[in-house]
Amino acid sequence: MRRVRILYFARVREAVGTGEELRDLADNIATVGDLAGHLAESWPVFADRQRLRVAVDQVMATFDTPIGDACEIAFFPPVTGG
Amino acid sequence: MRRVRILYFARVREAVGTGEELRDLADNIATVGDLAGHLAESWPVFADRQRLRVAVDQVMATFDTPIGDACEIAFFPPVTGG
Amino acid sequence: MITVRVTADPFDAGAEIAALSGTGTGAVSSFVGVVRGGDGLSALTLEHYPGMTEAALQDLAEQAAARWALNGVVIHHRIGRLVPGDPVVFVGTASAHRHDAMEACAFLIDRLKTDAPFWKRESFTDGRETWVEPRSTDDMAAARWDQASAR
Amino acid sequence: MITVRVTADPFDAGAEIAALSGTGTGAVSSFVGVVRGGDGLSALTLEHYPGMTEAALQDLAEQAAARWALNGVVIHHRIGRLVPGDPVVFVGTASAHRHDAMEACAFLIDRLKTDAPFWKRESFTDGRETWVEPRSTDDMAAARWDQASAR
Repeated sequence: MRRVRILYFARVREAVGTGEELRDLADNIATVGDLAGHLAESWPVFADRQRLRVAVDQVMATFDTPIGDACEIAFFPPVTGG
Repeated sequence: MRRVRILYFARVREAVGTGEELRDLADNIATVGDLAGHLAESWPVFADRQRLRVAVDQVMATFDTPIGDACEIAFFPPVTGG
Repeated sequence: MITVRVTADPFDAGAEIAALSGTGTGAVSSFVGVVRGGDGLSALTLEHYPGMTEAALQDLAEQAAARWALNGVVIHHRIGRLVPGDPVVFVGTASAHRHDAMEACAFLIDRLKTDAPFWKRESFTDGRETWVEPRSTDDMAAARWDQASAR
Repeated sequence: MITVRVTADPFDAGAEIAALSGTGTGAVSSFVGVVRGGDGLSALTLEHYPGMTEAALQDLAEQAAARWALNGVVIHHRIGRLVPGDPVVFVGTASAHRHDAMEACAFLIDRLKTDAPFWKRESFTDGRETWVEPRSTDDMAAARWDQASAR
């Protein structure tokens, strides 16, 4: 079990109902994709990976990125700044 | 004979020693090139056409441009603004 | 000189350009994005990812500085609630060569739109609120800088 | 909205950008040329062709407005004596689309360097005075806008 901070932004934040939480990850959650799959059991927004982006410790990542010792994982829609 | 105003700018102005003059053009001066040829008899700066630009009535022209009824002809080096 | 700022406050484009002009440079290129009105839009609210945003913009500025001969880069992105006509983002670049300044500026705004964690929510006069959807043209604009031939 | 000015006075880039931002536009692109120092340069003196200069700049602005979807164009070129660090020229464009604004701005500064009757004389600290020679790279930069493929 590892404890990580999970952040949600924009449409994803609204779907989850909170902007951040601390979670203990089960040992079978090795990648960002594993975590998204776990969260998709509660919220369908995590199942639509075409419209979901991820960052690990504040760096853009993919669903294949291992979580390893990361302490902050963020899920959000494609960005629309500028 | 037609009377035209001739303007000189930058290096050409310095070579001629004046910025503008009125001149009566002989009837055998039909184009800007004819006028440049005539002026080259007095000042070599008009012989180096690679480094000479012309405008007729404030519009960029070529040495083939007919003078016609133009009232203002300008000679100057390639431009260097911006 | 790289300056990156993410604030709710407006920026002073004239002061930014003056600062970039003072870097002993010959050319300053800048871009300002403005909230466009119409279709009943009353406000735009910009959410971002504090910490990551600044790091992503700094990274983009460093990529630009590595790719073009630049004397300075300024990126100032606003967050919070803005109304039509408000400036959203300032990107400025300084270089001895105007094409370096202009290309780097275009690179920065194109990449910022796909690589920096900002999200826009639109509020309309009829009470509707919607998240702005990303545009595929923005992805294409950002991707053109991946190709070596784009230079 | 096309504004063309040729004056000895400095311009206010911030005010120009604010005016362009007020045209209901989404994107404002601008370019400022600055007198570069070094090599003992003490001053730059800009001579121009009164009357033709304004007409040539107006013509360039109209060409840009015909080619790109623009809400506004501002060109302000200074004349007279300037020193290193002084801004020489401001080119600003406003459009709903950022690439239109940026391309039109690049077009205007490239073409201005070959099509508008300005001449620069350099004064050096050792008393030398020379006319700036045109650069072939400027001709090439201006010519790239002739090709339909440049768009």
